[in-house]
Amino acid sequence: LLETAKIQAREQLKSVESKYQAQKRVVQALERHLLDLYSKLDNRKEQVQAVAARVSRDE
Amino acid sequence: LLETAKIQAREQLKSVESKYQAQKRVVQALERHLLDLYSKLDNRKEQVQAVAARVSRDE
Amino acid sequence: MAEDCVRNFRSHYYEKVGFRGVEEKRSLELLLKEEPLDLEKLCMFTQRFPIPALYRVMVWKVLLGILPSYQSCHGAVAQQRTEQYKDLKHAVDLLHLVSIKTPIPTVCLHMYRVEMGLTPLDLEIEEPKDDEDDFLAIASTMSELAESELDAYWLSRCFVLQFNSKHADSLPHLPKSLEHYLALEELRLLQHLKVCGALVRLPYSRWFRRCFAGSLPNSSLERVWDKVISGSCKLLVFVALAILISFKMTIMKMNMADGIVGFLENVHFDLYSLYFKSHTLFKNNLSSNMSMQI
Repeated sequence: LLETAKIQAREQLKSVESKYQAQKRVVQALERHLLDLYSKLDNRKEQVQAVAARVSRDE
Repeated sequence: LLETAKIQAREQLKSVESKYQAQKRVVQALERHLLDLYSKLDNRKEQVQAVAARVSRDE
Repeated sequence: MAEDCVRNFRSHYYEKVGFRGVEEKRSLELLLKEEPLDLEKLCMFTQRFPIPALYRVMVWKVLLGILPSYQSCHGAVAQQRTEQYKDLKHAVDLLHLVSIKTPIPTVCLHMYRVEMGLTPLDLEIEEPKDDEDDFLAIASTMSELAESELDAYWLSRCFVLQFNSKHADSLPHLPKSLEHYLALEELRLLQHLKVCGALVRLPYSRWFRRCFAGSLPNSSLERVWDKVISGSCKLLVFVALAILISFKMTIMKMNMADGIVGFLENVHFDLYSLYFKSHTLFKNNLSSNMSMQI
Protein backbone atom coordinates (compact mmCIF):
# COMPACT_ATOMS: atom_id res chain seq x y z
CA LEU A 1 0.00 0.00 0.00
CA LEU A 2 2.82 2.33 0.92
CA GLU A 3 4.62 1.45 -2.30
CA THR A 4 1.46 2.20 -4.30
CA ALA A 5 1.06 5.56 -2.59
CA LYS A 6 4.67 6.40 -3.32
CA ILE A 7 4.36 5.51 -6.98
CA GLN A 8 1.15 7.53 -7.28
CA ALA A 9 2.81 10.51 -5.66
CA ARG A 10 5.82 10.25 -7.96
CA GLU A 11 3.54 10.10 -11.01
CA GLN A 12 1.64 13.18 -9.88
CA LEU A 13 4.86 15.00 -9.27
CA LYS A 14 6.12 14.04 -12.71
CA SER A 15 2.99 15.28 -14.40
CA VAL A 16 3.11 18.72 -12.77
CA GLU A 17 6.83 18.93 -13.44
CA SER A 18 6.23 18.18 -17.11
CA LYS A 19 3.51 20.85 -17.30
CA TYR A 20 6.06 23.22 -15.80
CA GLN A 21 8.70 22.25 -18.36
CA ALA A 22 6.20 22.93 -21.14
CA GLN A 23 5.58 26.44 -19.80
CA LYS A 24 9.31 26.95 -19.56
CA ARG A 25 9.70 26.15 -23.25
CA VAL A 26 6.95 28.66 -24.01
CA VAL A 27 8.90 31.25 -22.03
CA GLN A 28 12.01 30.48 -24.05
CA ALA A 29 10.15 30.88 -27.33
CA LEU A 30 8.61 34.16 -26.18
CA GLU A 31 12.01 35.32 -25.01
CA ARG A 32 13.56 34.88 -28.47
CA HIS A 33 10.63 36.68 -29.99
CA LEU A 34 10.90 39.48 -27.47
CA LEU A 35 14.61 40.02 -27.99
CA ASP A 36 13.99 40.16 -31.72
CA LEU A 37 11.27 42.77 -31.25
CA TYR A 38 13.46 44.84 -28.94
CA SER A 39 16.11 45.10 -31.64
CA LYS A 40 13.53 45.91 -34.34
CA LEU A 41 12.08 48.59 -32.15
CA ASP A 42 15.53 50.08 -31.65
CA ASN A 43 16.10 50.13 -35.40
CA ARG A 44 12.80 51.88 -36.03
CA LYS A 45 13.65 54.43 -33.41
CA GLU A 46 16.91 55.19 -35.19
CA GLN A 47 15.11 55.42 -38.54
CA VAL A 48 12.59 57.88 -37.15
CA GLN A 49 15.35 59.95 -35.64
CA ALA A 50 17.37 59.90 -38.83
CA VAL A 51 14.40 61.01 -40.94
CA ALA A 52 13.45 63.65 -38.40
CA ALA A 53 17.01 64.98 -38.41
CA ARG A 54 16.98 65.17 -42.19
CA VAL A 55 13.67 67.02 -42.23
CA SER A 56 14.83 69.61 -39.72
CA ARG A 57 18.09 70.11 -41.65
CA ASP A 58 16.17 70.62 -44.92
CA GLU A 59 13.79 73.15 -43.41
CA LEU B 1 3.64 5.64 7.85
CA LEU B 2 1.29 5.74 4.87
CA GLU B 3 -0.21 8.99 6.15
CA THR B 4 3.28 10.48 6.57
CA ALA B 5 4.28 9.53 3.05
CA LYS B 6 1.07 11.07 1.72
CA ILE B 7 1.58 14.36 3.56
CA GLN B 8 5.21 14.56 2.48
CA ALA B 9 4.22 13.94 -1.13
CA ARG B 10 1.50 16.58 -0.89
CA GLU B 11 3.89 19.18 0.45
CA GLN B 12 6.36 18.56 -2.37
CA LEU B 13 3.58 18.58 -4.93
CA LYS B 14 2.33 21.91 -3.62
CA SER B 15 5.73 23.51 -4.13
CA VAL B 16 6.03 22.20 -7.71
CA GLU B 17 2.47 23.34 -8.39
CA SER B 18 3.34 26.82 -7.12
CA LYS B 19 6.40 26.95 -9.37
CA TYR B 20 4.21 25.92 -12.32
CA GLN B 21 1.59 28.58 -11.56
CA ALA B 22 4.28 31.25 -11.30
CA GLN B 23 5.74 30.22 -14.66
CA LYS B 24 2.26 30.39 -16.16
CA ARG B 25 1.96 33.96 -14.93
CA VAL B 26 5.36 34.70 -16.47
CA VAL B 27 4.06 33.48 -19.84
CA GLN B 28 1.02 35.73 -19.53
CA ALA B 29 3.12 38.76 -18.64
CA LEU B 30 5.47 38.13 -21.57
CA GLU B 31 2.56 37.71 -23.97
CA ARG B 32 0.97 40.94 -22.88
CA HIS B 33 4.25 42.73 -23.20
CA LEU B 34 4.76 41.34 -26.71
CA LEU B 35 1.34 42.57 -27.79
CA ASP B 36 2.11 45.97 -26.37
CA LEU B 37 5.43 46.08 -28.20
CA TYR B 38 3.78 45.12 -31.49
CA SER B 39 1.39 47.99 -31.22
CA LYS B 40 4.28 50.33 -30.46
CA LEU B 41 6.13 48.98 -33.48
CA ASP B 42 3.10 49.68 -35.67
CA ASN B 43 2.97 53.22 -34.37
CA ARG B 44 6.62 53.73 -35.16
CA LYS B 45 6.04 52.34 -38.64
CA GLU B 46 3.26 54.83 -39.23
CA GLN B 47 5.42 57.65 -37.93
CA VAL B 48 8.23 56.69 -40.31
CA GLN B 49 5.82 56.44 -43.22
CA ALA B 50 4.19 59.77 -42.42
CA VAL B 51 7.51 61.57 -42.24
CA ALA B 52 8.76 59.85 -45.38
CA ALA B 53 5.60 60.86 -47.26
CA ARG B 54 6.02 64.46 -46.13
CA VAL B 55 9.66 64.50 -47.24
CA SER B 56 8.86 63.12 -50.69
CA ARG B 57 6.00 65.60 -51.12
CA ASP B 58 8.28 68.50 -50.24
CA GLU B 59 10.95 67.43 -52.66
CA MET C 1 1.42 20.94 37.51
CA ALA C 2 4.44 20.38 39.78
CA GLU C 3 6.59 20.36 36.67
CA ASP C 4 5.14 23.72 35.69
CA CYS C 5 6.04 25.14 39.10
CA VAL C 6 9.64 23.96 38.78
CA ARG C 7 9.79 25.31 35.29
CA ASN C 8 8.35 28.67 36.30
CA PHE C 9 10.75 28.86 39.21
CA ARG C 10 13.65 28.10 36.90
CA SER C 11 12.48 30.69 34.34
CA HIS C 12 12.15 33.19 37.12
CA TYR C 13 15.68 32.39 38.30
CA TYR C 14 17.13 32.66 34.81
CA GLU C 15 15.35 35.94 34.38
CA LYS C 16 16.82 37.27 37.61
CA VAL C 17 20.38 36.36 36.76
CA GLY C 18 20.01 37.59 33.21
CA PHE C 19 19.92 34.27 31.36
CA ARG C 20 16.32 34.46 30.45
CA GLY C 21 17.01 33.51 26.86
CA VAL C 22 18.84 30.30 27.67
CA GLU C 23 15.87 28.16 28.51
CA GLU C 24 13.78 29.64 25.71
CA LYS C 25 16.47 28.80 23.21
CA ARG C 26 16.62 25.24 24.50
CA SER C 27 12.91 24.71 24.33
CA LEU C 28 12.83 26.08 20.79
CA GLU C 29 15.66 23.74 19.83
CA LEU C 30 13.62 20.82 21.15
CA LEU C 31 10.61 21.95 19.13
CA LEU C 32 12.79 22.21 16.03
CA LYS C 33 13.96 18.64 16.45
CA GLU C 34 10.44 17.26 16.05
CA GLU C 35 9.47 15.53 12.82
CA PRO C 36 7.10 16.76 11.56
CA LEU C 37 7.37 20.21 13.12
CA ASP C 38 4.36 21.01 15.27
CA LEU C 39 3.17 24.33 13.87
CA GLU C 40 0.74 24.90 16.69
CA LYS C 41 3.45 24.55 19.32
CA LEU C 42 5.79 26.74 17.29
CA CYS C 43 3.11 29.43 17.13
CA MET C 44 2.53 29.19 20.86
CA PHE C 45 6.24 29.50 21.55
CA THR C 46 6.50 32.48 19.23
CA GLN C 47 3.50 34.16 20.84
CA ARG C 48 5.20 33.89 24.22
CA PHE C 49 8.86 34.51 23.50
CA PRO C 50 10.97 36.35 20.96
CA ILE C 51 12.62 33.89 18.55
CA PRO C 52 16.41 33.69 19.05
CA ALA C 53 18.06 35.43 16.10
CA LEU C 54 19.81 32.25 15.00
CA TYR C 55 16.49 30.49 14.31
CA ARG C 56 14.31 33.41 13.30
CA VAL C 57 14.41 33.09 9.50
CA MET C 58 13.99 29.32 9.69
CA VAL C 59 10.95 29.59 12.00
CA TRP C 60 9.42 32.37 9.91
CA LYS C 61 9.82 30.26 6.78
CA VAL C 62 8.00 27.36 8.37
CA LEU C 63 5.21 29.52 9.84
CA LEU C 64 4.77 31.32 6.51
CA GLY C 65 4.59 28.02 4.61
CA ILE C 66 7.76 28.61 2.61
CA LEU C 67 9.11 25.40 4.09
CA PRO C 68 6.86 22.47 4.98
CA SER C 69 6.38 20.87 8.39
CA TYR C 70 8.27 17.74 7.36
CA GLN C 71 11.93 18.64 7.61
CA SER C 72 12.85 15.65 5.47
CA CYS C 73 11.20 17.55 2.57
CA HIS C 74 12.94 20.85 3.21
CA GLY C 75 15.69 20.23 0.66
CA ALA C 76 13.29 19.25 -2.12
CA VAL C 77 10.90 22.13 -1.42
CA ALA C 78 13.71 24.67 -1.10
CA GLN C 79 14.89 23.53 -4.52
CA GLN C 80 11.46 24.32 -5.99
CA ARG C 81 11.39 27.70 -4.24
CA THR C 82 14.77 28.55 -5.74
CA GLU C 83 13.65 27.63 -9.25
CA GLN C 84 10.47 29.66 -8.89
CA TYR C 85 12.50 32.62 -7.69
CA LYS C 86 14.90 32.33 -10.64
CA ASP C 87 12.05 32.10 -13.15
CA LEU C 88 10.45 35.28 -11.82
CA LYS C 89 13.76 37.11 -11.62
CA HIS C 90 14.49 36.18 -15.21
CA ALA C 91 11.05 37.41 -16.25
CA VAL C 92 11.46 40.86 -14.71
CA ASP C 93 14.85 41.16 -16.39
CA LEU C 94 13.37 40.18 -19.71
CA LEU C 95 10.52 42.67 -19.34
CA HIS C 96 13.13 45.39 -18.68
CA LEU C 97 11.43 46.11 -15.37
CA VAL C 98 14.69 46.01 -13.47
CA SER C 99 18.38 46.59 -14.02
CA ILE C 100 21.42 45.74 -11.94
CA LYS C 101 20.99 49.06 -10.18
CA THR C 102 17.40 48.37 -9.06
CA PRO C 103 17.16 48.08 -5.26
CA ILE C 104 16.22 44.62 -3.97
CA PRO C 105 12.80 45.65 -2.55
CA THR C 106 11.79 47.06 -5.94
CA VAL C 107 12.96 43.88 -7.67
CA CYS C 108 10.86 41.90 -5.19
CA LEU C 109 7.83 44.09 -5.91
CA HIS C 110 8.11 43.55 -9.68
CA MET C 111 8.51 39.81 -9.20
CA TYR C 112 5.50 39.77 -6.92
CA ARG C 113 3.45 41.66 -9.49
CA VAL C 114 4.38 39.23 -12.23
CA GLU C 115 3.62 36.25 -10.01
CA MET C 116 0.24 37.62 -8.96
CA GLY C 117 -0.67 38.65 -12.52
CA LEU C 118 -0.62 42.33 -11.60
CA THR C 119 1.70 43.71 -14.28
CA PRO C 120 0.12 46.66 -16.09
CA LEU C 121 -0.50 46.39 -19.82
CA ASP C 122 1.90 49.16 -20.68
CA LEU C 123 4.96 48.66 -18.54
CA GLU C 124 6.17 52.20 -19.11
CA ILE C 125 3.17 53.79 -17.47
CA GLU C 126 3.56 53.06 -13.83
CA GLU C 127 1.50 54.49 -11.06
CA PRO C 128 2.56 53.38 -7.62
CA LYS C 129 -0.38 52.28 -5.53
CA ASP C 130 -0.74 52.38 -1.77
CA ASP C 131 -0.62 48.64 -1.34
CA GLU C 132 2.58 48.58 -3.39
CA ASP C 133 4.17 51.12 -1.07
CA ASP C 134 3.21 48.84 1.80
CA PHE C 135 4.82 45.91 -0.01
CA LEU C 136 7.98 47.96 -0.62
CA ALA C 137 8.25 48.93 3.04
CA ILE C 138 7.87 45.32 4.13
CA ALA C 139 10.31 44.09 1.46
CA SER C 140 12.88 46.71 2.53
CA THR C 141 12.83 45.34 6.04
CA MET C 142 12.88 41.74 4.85
CA SER C 143 15.86 42.41 2.59
CA GLU C 144 17.73 43.74 5.59
CA LEU C 145 16.81 40.78 7.76
CA ALA C 146 17.31 38.02 5.19
CA GLU C 147 20.68 36.76 4.10
CA SER C 148 19.89 36.51 0.41
CA GLU C 149 17.70 38.08 -2.22
CA LEU C 150 16.01 34.72 -2.58
CA ASP C 151 14.96 34.71 1.08
CA ALA C 152 14.01 38.39 0.90
CA TYR C 153 11.60 37.63 -1.95
CA TRP C 154 10.00 34.60 -0.37
CA LEU C 155 9.65 36.17 3.06
CA SER C 156 8.12 39.39 1.68
CA ARG C 157 5.79 37.54 -0.65
CA CYS C 158 4.50 35.12 1.94
CA PHE C 159 4.35 37.67 4.76
CA VAL C 160 2.16 39.97 2.66
CA LEU C 161 -0.05 37.13 1.39
CA GLN C 162 -0.48 35.62 4.84
CA PHE C 163 -1.10 38.97 6.50
CA ASN C 164 -3.72 39.94 3.94
CA SER C 165 -5.51 36.62 4.06
CA LYS C 166 -5.53 36.37 7.85
CA HIS C 167 -5.94 39.96 8.96
CA ALA C 168 -7.44 42.02 6.13
CA ASP C 169 -10.83 41.90 7.87
CA SER C 170 -9.46 43.01 11.25
CA LEU C 171 -7.37 45.90 9.89
CA PRO C 172 -10.20 48.46 9.66
CA HIS C 173 -11.08 47.80 13.31
CA LEU C 174 -7.60 48.34 14.74
CA PRO C 175 -7.88 52.15 15.09
CA LYS C 176 -11.10 51.70 17.10
CA SER C 177 -9.40 49.11 19.22
CA LEU C 178 -6.49 51.48 19.84
CA GLU C 179 -8.96 54.14 20.93
CA HIS C 180 -10.60 51.69 23.31
CA TYR C 181 -7.34 50.73 25.05
CA LEU C 182 -6.12 54.31 25.08
CA ALA C 183 -9.30 55.25 26.94
CA LEU C 184 -8.48 52.62 29.55
CA GLU C 185 -4.81 53.52 29.90
CA GLU C 186 -4.57 57.27 29.24
CA LEU C 187 -7.94 58.94 28.98
CA ARG C 188 -6.46 62.46 29.05
CA LEU C 189 -4.17 61.69 26.16
CA LEU C 190 -7.06 60.28 24.16
CA GLN C 191 -9.16 63.39 24.80
CA HIS C 192 -6.26 65.60 23.80
CA LEU C 193 -5.81 63.68 20.54
CA LYS C 194 -9.53 63.98 19.84
CA VAL C 195 -9.72 67.68 20.60
CA CYS C 196 -6.92 68.62 18.27
CA GLY C 197 -8.23 66.32 15.54
CA ALA C 198 -5.14 64.12 15.54
CA LEU C 199 -6.84 60.86 16.49
CA VAL C 200 -8.32 60.25 13.04
CA ARG C 201 -5.06 61.20 11.38
CA LEU C 202 -2.59 59.01 13.25
CA PRO C 203 -0.26 57.08 10.87
CA TYR C 204 -2.52 54.02 10.96
CA SER C 205 -1.53 52.73 7.56
CA ARG C 206 2.19 52.79 8.41
CA TRP C 207 1.50 51.23 11.76
CA PHE C 208 -1.06 48.60 10.88
CA ARG C 209 -0.95 47.85 7.15
CA ARG C 210 2.84 47.85 7.08
CA CYS C 211 3.12 46.36 10.55
CA PHE C 212 5.48 49.24 11.50
CA ALA C 213 7.93 48.49 8.67
CA GLY C 214 10.04 51.62 8.33
CA SER C 215 8.69 53.03 11.59
CA LEU C 216 10.53 50.86 14.10
CA PRO C 217 14.18 49.82 14.14
CA ASN C 218 14.65 46.27 12.85
CA SER C 219 15.77 44.95 16.20
CA SER C 220 12.37 45.64 17.70
CA LEU C 221 10.43 45.18 14.49
CA GLU C 222 11.52 41.56 14.17
CA ARG C 223 10.12 40.83 17.63
CA VAL C 224 6.82 42.40 16.68
CA TRP C 225 6.77 40.42 13.43
CA ASP C 226 7.43 37.20 15.36
CA LYS C 227 3.99 37.72 16.83
CA VAL C 228 2.34 38.83 13.59
CA ILE C 229 3.72 35.83 11.69
CA SER C 230 2.53 33.45 14.38
CA GLY C 231 -0.97 34.82 14.05
CA SER C 232 -1.58 37.91 16.19
CA CYS C 233 -2.30 41.27 14.65
CA LYS C 234 -3.69 42.60 17.92
CA LEU C 235 -0.16 43.18 19.16
CA LEU C 236 0.08 45.98 16.57
CA VAL C 237 -2.53 47.90 18.57
CA PHE C 238 -0.44 47.61 21.71
CA VAL C 239 2.74 48.70 19.99
CA ALA C 240 0.84 51.79 18.79
CA LEU C 241 -0.52 52.25 22.31
CA ALA C 242 2.98 51.97 23.78
CA ILE C 243 4.25 54.57 21.29
CA LEU C 244 1.51 57.03 22.23
CA ILE C 245 2.03 56.51 25.94
CA SER C 246 5.82 56.74 25.64
CA PHE C 247 5.53 60.13 23.98
CA LYS C 248 2.61 61.35 26.02
CA MET C 249 4.47 64.36 27.44
CA THR C 250 5.58 65.58 24.03
CA ILE C 251 2.18 64.98 22.44
CA MET C 252 0.32 66.75 25.23
CA LYS C 253 2.40 69.85 24.58
CA MET C 254 1.38 69.98 20.91
CA ASN C 255 -1.96 71.44 19.91
CA MET C 256 -1.93 71.02 16.15
CA ALA C 257 -2.84 67.72 14.49
CA ASP C 258 -0.19 68.29 11.80
CA GLY C 259 2.50 68.65 14.40
CA ILE C 260 1.51 65.50 16.26
CA VAL C 261 1.21 63.40 13.11
CA GLY C 262 4.52 64.72 11.75
CA PHE C 263 6.20 64.00 15.06
CA LEU C 264 4.89 60.42 15.20
CA GLU C 265 5.85 59.74 11.61
CA ASN C 266 9.43 60.81 12.10
CA VAL C 267 10.29 59.95 15.67
CA HIS C 268 12.79 57.18 16.34
CA PHE C 269 11.37 54.84 18.87
CA ASP C 270 13.43 53.33 21.60
CA LEU C 271 13.23 49.63 20.97
CA TYR C 272 13.51 47.84 24.27
CA SER C 273 11.37 49.96 26.51
CA LEU C 274 8.79 50.06 23.75
CA TYR C 275 8.85 46.32 23.25
CA PHE C 276 8.39 45.54 26.91
CA LYS C 277 5.83 48.26 27.38
CA SER C 278 3.69 46.96 24.52
CA HIS C 279 3.94 43.42 25.84
CA THR C 280 2.99 44.44 29.31
CA LEU C 281 0.01 46.30 27.91
CA PHE C 282 -0.82 43.33 25.71
CA LYS C 283 -0.66 40.95 28.67
CA ASN C 284 -2.62 43.19 31.00
CA ASN C 285 -5.40 43.72 28.51
CA LEU C 286 -5.86 40.25 27.21
CA SER C 287 -8.33 37.89 28.72
CA SER C 288 -6.88 34.94 30.57
CA ASN C 289 -7.49 32.50 27.73
CA MET C 290 -4.65 34.08 25.76
CA SER C 291 -1.36 32.58 26.78
CA MET C 292 0.92 35.56 27.09
CA GLN C 293 3.49 35.20 29.81
CA ILE C 294 5.84 38.05 29.23
